[in-house]
Amino acid sequence: MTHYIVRRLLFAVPTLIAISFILFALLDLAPNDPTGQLPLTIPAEAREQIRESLGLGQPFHIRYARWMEQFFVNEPLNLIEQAFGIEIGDSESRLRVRSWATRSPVVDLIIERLPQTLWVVGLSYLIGILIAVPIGIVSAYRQYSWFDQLGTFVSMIGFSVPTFFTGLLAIIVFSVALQWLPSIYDTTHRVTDLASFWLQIKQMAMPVMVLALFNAAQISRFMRAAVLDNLTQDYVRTARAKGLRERVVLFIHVLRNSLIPVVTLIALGIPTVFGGAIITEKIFRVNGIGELLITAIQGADIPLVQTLSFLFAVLIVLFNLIADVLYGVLDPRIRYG
Amino acid sequence: MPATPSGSLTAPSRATGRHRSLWMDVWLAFRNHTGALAGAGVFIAIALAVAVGPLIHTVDPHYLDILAKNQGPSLKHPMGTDNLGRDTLAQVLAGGRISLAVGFTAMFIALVLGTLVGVLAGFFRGLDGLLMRLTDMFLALPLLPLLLVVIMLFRDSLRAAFGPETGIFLLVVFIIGITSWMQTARIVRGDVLALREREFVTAARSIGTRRRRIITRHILPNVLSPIMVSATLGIANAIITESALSFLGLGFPPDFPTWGRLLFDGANFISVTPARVLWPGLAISLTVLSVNYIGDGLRDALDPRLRGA
Amino acid sequence: MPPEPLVAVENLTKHFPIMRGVLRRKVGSVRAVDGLDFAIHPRETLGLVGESGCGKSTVGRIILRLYPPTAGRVTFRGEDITALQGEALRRLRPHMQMIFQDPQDSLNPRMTVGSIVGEPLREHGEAAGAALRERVEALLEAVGLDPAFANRYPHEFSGGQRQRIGVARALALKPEFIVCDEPIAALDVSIQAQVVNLLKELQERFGLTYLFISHDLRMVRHVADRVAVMYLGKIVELAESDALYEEPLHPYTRALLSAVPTHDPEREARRKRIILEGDVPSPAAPPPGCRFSTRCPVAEPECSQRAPEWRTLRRGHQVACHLAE
Amino acid sequence: MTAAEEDRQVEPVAGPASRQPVLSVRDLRTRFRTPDGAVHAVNGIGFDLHEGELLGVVGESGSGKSVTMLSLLKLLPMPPAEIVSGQALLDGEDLLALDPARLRHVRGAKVGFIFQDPMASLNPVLSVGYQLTEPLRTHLGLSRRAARRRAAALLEGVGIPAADSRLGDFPHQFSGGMRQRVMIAMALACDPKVLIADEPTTALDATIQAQILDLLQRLRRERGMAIVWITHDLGVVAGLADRVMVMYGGQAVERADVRSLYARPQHPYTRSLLRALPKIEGGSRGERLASIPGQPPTLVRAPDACPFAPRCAHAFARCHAENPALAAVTESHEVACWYDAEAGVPRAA
Amino acid sequence: STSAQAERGSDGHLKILYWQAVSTVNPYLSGGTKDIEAASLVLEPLARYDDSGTMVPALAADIPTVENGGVAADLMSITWPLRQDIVWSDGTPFTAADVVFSAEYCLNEEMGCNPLSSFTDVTGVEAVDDHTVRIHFGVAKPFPYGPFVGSNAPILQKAQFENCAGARAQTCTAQNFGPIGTGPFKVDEFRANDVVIFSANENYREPGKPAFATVTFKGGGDATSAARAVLSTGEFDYAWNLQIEPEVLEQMVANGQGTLVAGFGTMVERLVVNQTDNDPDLGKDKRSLYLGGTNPHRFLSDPAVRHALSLAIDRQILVDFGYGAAGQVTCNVLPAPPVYASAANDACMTQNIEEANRILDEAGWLPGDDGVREKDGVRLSILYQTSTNSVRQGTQALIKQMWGQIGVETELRNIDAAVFFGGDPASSDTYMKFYADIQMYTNNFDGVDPEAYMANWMCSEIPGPENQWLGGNIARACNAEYDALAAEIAVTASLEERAAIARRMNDIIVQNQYIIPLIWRAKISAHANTLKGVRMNPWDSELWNIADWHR
Ligand SMILES: Nc1ncnc2c1ncn2[C@@H]1O[C@H](COP(=O)(O)OP(=O)(O)OP(=O)(O)O)[C@@H](O)[C@H]1O
Ligand SMILES: Nc1ncnc2c1ncn2[C@@H]1O[C@H](COP(=O)(O)OP(=O)(O)OP(=O)(O)O)[C@@H](O)[C@H]1O
Ligand SMILES: [Mg+2]
Ligand SMILES: [Mg+2]
Repeated sequence: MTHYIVRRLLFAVPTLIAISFILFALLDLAPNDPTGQLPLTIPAEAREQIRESLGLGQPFHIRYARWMEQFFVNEPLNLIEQAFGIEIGDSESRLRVRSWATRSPVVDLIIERLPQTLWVVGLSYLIGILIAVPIGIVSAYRQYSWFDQLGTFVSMIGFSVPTFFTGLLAIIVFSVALQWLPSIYDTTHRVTDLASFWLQIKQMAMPVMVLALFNAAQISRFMRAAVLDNLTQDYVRTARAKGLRERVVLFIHVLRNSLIPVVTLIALGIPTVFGGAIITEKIFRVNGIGELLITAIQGADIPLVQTLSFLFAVLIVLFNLIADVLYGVLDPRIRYG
Repeated sequence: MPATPSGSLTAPSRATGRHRSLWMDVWLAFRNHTGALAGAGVFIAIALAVAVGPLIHTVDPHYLDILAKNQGPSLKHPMGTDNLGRDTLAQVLAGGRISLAVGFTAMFIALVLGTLVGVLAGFFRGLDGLLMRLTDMFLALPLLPLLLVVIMLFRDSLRAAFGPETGIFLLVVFIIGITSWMQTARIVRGDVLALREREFVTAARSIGTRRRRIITRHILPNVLSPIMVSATLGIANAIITESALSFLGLGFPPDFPTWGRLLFDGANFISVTPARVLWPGLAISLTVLSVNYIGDGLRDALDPRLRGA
Repeated sequence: MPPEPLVAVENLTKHFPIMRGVLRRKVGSVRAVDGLDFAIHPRETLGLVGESGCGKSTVGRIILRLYPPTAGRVTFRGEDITALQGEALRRLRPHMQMIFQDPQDSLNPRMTVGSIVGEPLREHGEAAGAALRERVEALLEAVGLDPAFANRYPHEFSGGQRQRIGVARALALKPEFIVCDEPIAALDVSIQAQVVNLLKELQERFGLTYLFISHDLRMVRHVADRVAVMYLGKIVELAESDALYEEPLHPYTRALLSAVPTHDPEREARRKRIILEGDVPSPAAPPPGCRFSTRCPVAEPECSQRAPEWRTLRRGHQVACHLAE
Repeated sequence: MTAAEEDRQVEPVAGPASRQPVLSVRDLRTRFRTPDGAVHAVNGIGFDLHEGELLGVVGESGSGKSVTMLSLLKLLPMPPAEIVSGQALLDGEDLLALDPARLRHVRGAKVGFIFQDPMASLNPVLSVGYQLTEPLRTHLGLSRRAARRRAAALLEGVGIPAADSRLGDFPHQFSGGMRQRVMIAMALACDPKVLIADEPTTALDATIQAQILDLLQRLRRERGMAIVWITHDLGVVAGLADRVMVMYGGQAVERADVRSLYARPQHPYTRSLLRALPKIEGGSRGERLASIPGQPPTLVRAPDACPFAPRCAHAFARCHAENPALAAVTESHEVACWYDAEAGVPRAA
Repeated sequence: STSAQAERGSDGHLKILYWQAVSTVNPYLSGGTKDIEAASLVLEPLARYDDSGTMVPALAADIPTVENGGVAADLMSITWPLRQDIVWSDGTPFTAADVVFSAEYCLNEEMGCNPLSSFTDVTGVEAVDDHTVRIHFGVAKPFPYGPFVGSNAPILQKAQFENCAGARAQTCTAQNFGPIGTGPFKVDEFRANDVVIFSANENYREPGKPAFATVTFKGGGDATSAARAVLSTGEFDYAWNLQIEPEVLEQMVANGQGTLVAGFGTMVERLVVNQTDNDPDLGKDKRSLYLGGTNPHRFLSDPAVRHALSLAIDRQILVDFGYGAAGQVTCNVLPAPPVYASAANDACMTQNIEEANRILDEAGWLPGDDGVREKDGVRLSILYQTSTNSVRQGTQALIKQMWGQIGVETELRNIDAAVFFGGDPASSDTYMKFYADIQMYTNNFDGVDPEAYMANWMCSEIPGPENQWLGGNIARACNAEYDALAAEIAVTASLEERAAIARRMNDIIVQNQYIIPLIWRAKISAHANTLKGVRMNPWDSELWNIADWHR
């Protein structure tokens, strides 16, 4: 197992380097210029100077190397310093990856955006799972029952209607017509007491609902398939032949096995939680990571796009690994294999 | 009891009567799947409407009748008009052509790529590691920034070469296709890995069948069922992705109707002219839904275990 | 027996690598087949028996060059075929064929019976068009199937009929030598006899040579002229069929034979059975010395230290056991 | 490195009529609803099982052996399976009429089951110890600790060395033979009155099969359990069973004392089956084996004729029109056939 | 609380919604209206424009004029007296040194100052004393109110920004995100591209103001949902720049939660007509470049065509479709203030297809087989581009159909605003490169004096490689008479005379149809009915009087 993890980690390194290179190169190719966003009044020499100060104008490989250094050395050091309040080396002159649009260090922007993304997108993922798993189980256990048919239908609807539409519908119903829920997410809201907690719940309700519906739709289909797969296995018959209660058969024997593929699927989906849900964030102005990315893309804020994209890639690779490890942990055949 | 080899010449009872081919079996099983059948019916209806509809409802989807803007459903405009007086039905029909074309073409690209990579990786041990790392890498690549860059890089050259509409069509289709082949590749590879250990493949080798033929004759037909299922999912996925692209302003030009674009443009008018969002929304959902049901049915029908005894 | 064997193997060895560790390095090997020597004479049936996983199929597949051997030599009609590759190997294919264990799995479910049986002919350019159809029909007839079945798919047939299709395919190129890899194991008792009869009939008709792999000792005795017994990658005993069954020399052969039930309750009640202790060791880590020494009821200290040599005792009865007399 | 060579003696078994049977099955009929129509998998099977008796059930693949036994404990997937009729009395209780809760107390506690495929029948993600203790804790209400102790003893009893330390292992860490032993230990956990073994050795090697046969024989002697042994190998039951039931096409075609069956097989199917086997003693080489022409039935047709008729050399008009019932030939031998094989003429009506 | 004695912050919380999020609070680093207006809550200029376009003192004690001696007679300098009662929100006094610093900060070539144009011709800024500042110009400036007037060039605190001069300006994140100011509010928290939280400045000079204790300045989303948040759901008090189809707005207003406010400044949506040849075959060195009149446009150089194009447009339809009350038909590029608005061009307000067709017929442009007019093998086929925006695309589609009626074929094209208005010299899609035949956008100017704005259309301002395409004469029209007028206005001091010259300049442009004005657009915003004191200001930040807002 450890061998396996080490091996996977070792393989992850070249993959990530390749990805970082592709991302860097592709975005570098894009016809963009940080000074493009500057006022037209700035003379050419000043533009050149700004380009220099942002580290452009160097040959490609130098810029790439510098970006790698910033990403892998400088920023982690800064994070460590912030976390422990210590100073490592000369933190003042350490080059940081800076956003072109706001001129702020990219990492600061990301950290600022993380809480709401994790709250809304993460919670919706969690709720999606909590809805999906029981629905999947019941659907499979009572295959072709009306519950199963309905569940199938609803989850397919959830899957097929774009979130920009469900989101708008939710706003029209719950904000405009009923006036129950706010349509705009307040990222600065702090939960201090029961009332503010209630407000937080209310403002998260719609984006979470819209996203959870989408997530639940997908996961419940997988859950159903996995349970169906296992219900027909011989060991289920063995368990029944031992005189176990149906509940025990289902929850201990079937569920354990069915969760193996689903848990890994869920783990693989977690990077998308960090990536935010661009459309939903945009509609409800959650202004999380997804919104940050799309604004950066539209504003051609290349360093921000590069960093975010690469961060996602790291997360995807990491959670791929975690999914595989989880698979091993849950499945003794692999754990001891 | 004298038993000659021909003693068992009686036909097996299953095979008595009418001859059934493989596809016949698939069709029979498919026919018994109510959901799939309904899905196929709806899908064919949509496809027909989109293909033939504009010949019957001959209003130009681009024609602006500013005096007739924001109208509700009427005989002249069965689905009403938008805020520029364009006929919604004509736009939904025209948009359907694009959306379905995007769905099918993107699915086709993804399928060809995925199958190719999957089969090569599964069949040739030497290529496996390399191709699977490539697949992993594509899975780890964040799509959105990539998409944007590709659009920025190639929009103009494609536009110059194929005109604004075909150019962006090729681009969108290509992007969706190239970013959604990985799942297919993984599934196909897994199946091929298992298939190449099956005895009928060993049998083919022992006969002296060439590798190319082993792949085309023995491997490919047997990975058909996951491929078919990927295909149906791929269509649905491409249609949804295209609408998301429209939402983010990365898709087709605004005067170029697609279902996703119509839904997006109509969203602001939801309380003025609800028909504007109702119909494209319904069209997307129904298509995706029907294609999903078809996929479910195909999977059941193509899997001999599920096909029943 | 004619002196010139049709197939001969010398020191035939196949080790499957076990890959582990950080860089998928080879850390060991499954010693599936470990240094076999035997020959098969024309028109003879050599039975190969042994427990599951002892390497029987692997032997068959190496002889047909479906696997390259790790070491050793395979000769066919006096020609060394161990290193043949590509087109040369393809040209050899028509002369040696295989019948597979699982009649279901060895037929491509998406091809018609006609194209399955006709595939070898087409691949080797032996026939096409109407001639091909004729040949296929003749083959189906030869194995006792209605030629009209050519348009049907394998799943429309019963196990026995499917196995006949497999036989027809193996016969298509008129081979001299056929490896029958457990051809009846997956069949019902009531069907097994049909297939065995067919194989024997074809052998007589076409002068075929068989390597008959099976774990059904009773059937092997019925079919084979000579029998080889394998245990964990090695042949432990090889003899004329009657000699082996009547006077087994190796303790493993004896245990194996004693485990075969007779279908006579009277005799069963009186029969002495040798019940072995323990499980078959893993071929990745075979015990030192004699491989059977861990389960052998008569083992002596020497057995676990020194591998017994391959000895010929009376009447060509060969055995690998220190204690055999 | 010990060798267990023993003289096999069949225990003297009291005559069937002398005692109440432990399990008595009457007219069991099970059907499967499929898109192609109903599959009549079991058509009126009945048998008695006495204490300490081993009943061998023989028949080819698809003849309904497993379905019969699974029906008794309703272990079939329902739907598509459906038990149309029948009675299965165990301790005076009709198993087929029990409500699910009561039935659970029978499963595992009074009737143990061993399945054919030892790998698929054990849950791959639960430890062997856990799976073994489950029935103990469910039926006997043992504490976790006590159940573990008992489980270790059970494993020891089926010949797994160092049982205590292996309770935490998972099924895949055991060899095929050991897994089957675990299955046996599990079935025996609550000391059931009846043990149903569904082809427990088919997946195993010859020498391992011998070990398992030996083990079960011993356990039966020690515990006086009644055993139903399903197999398709006539040889296996010959040395094992007290009585044998031969099944064909979802029906019992012959039911007899083991010696009587092998000495004087009555049904044409049994006879050809015995003849189709080559003799281990040799001498058959060069001859063709007697084979049974044709194919086993698919059971989609309603059981209104003798299922073996299409393949039977002696079949005559009545065989195709009427389904024969089991009828006694001697006191301990019943056959369902319109043809008297010994006399070579149709039976008198 | 309407009384002036009301306590500061007594009206609680104010929620403002800008659908473009604020990316920095330092207006010197951003040209975006959203950033400048957010900063205007904190930073103040010396003087600003009120809602009638009148200049009013802010940090200055008085507006200097030639009459009161504040502006030197030779027009070469201006002397601002500063208010003495001002303190920064951190309690330190505001002095002339801060003003001098702010000028130097912007004039530093390395920093990339955004409102640099406000400082045109400034040669030096000196602190006469602690509360007097004098700005020197290199030329005579009849209108010397460029620097520090209006919200785009406010005063920064020297103490805070001292270390952020020059190239370091870019990386002073803490300062740029939280400048200390003299305005009614101060920054509490800033989240780039998301939200700014302000709270009342305790040191604000006017007692009892502002009425609100805190302000949330939220960003993101789109105009429609911003309007919905104020007009339909009442979640927000103020929403900015609601360029939405009028029927959608109307419906929302009908909810009765809020009110629309519109202010007409100088914004004009116009078509710019390319006067140079944009044939792609010409290559980089010739395409859409003004080469001394040697490569005129294939057909747009014909005045008849330009005139016909203008006549064929029914501007009222465009207004009704996309603007409603927030737009008016106009035929001038300089529609306001009223003295500058020419009345000579009103004929274009009504569509006249017949006349347009007649003009084209006369000029020899005759319909071909496919109905498209052509002459000497040149077809009237137009590539018409604009930025991506649903109202603009609707306008494009309508105009395309109108031009279709006079036999002109149109291909539409839209480009993402970031690219279209971006200054990337490498991109071929910017409005400055103008590789299309006609393009559409809005332009306006800050303040009320049009001199600098009108100077955009001089021959020397034609974009090209020499000036990195930075010139303002996008149409590439060179007119000697116009250049002369531009030179004249630069030295004319009298307001009436200046107005007459400006009207003349406007007429030259629109009568030649170098630019075809379409719509005079208002700034349009919405506020909740409970919010009082909002006075829409098209000449300056619309939050200019936020200190007076109350419930
Ligand atoms: N392709 C392979 N890669 C690795 N190991 C293999 C491979 N094929 C066979 N083996 C191993 O080699 C050994 C011998 O296998 P083989 O299939 O020859 O046995 P067998 O005697 O035919 O068994 P059975 O009776 O089950 O068919 C087994 O331990 C098997 O696991
Ligand atoms: N789930 C099912 N649906 C339909 N038919 C079934 C199902 N399960 C079993 N059958 C049918 O019931 C019949 C009896 O099956 P059963 O499993 O009892 O045979 P068996 O005698 O145990 O055979 P084997 O020796 O192969 O185990 C077969 O014809 C089979 O096709
Ligand atoms: Mg084998
Ligand atoms: Mg069975």
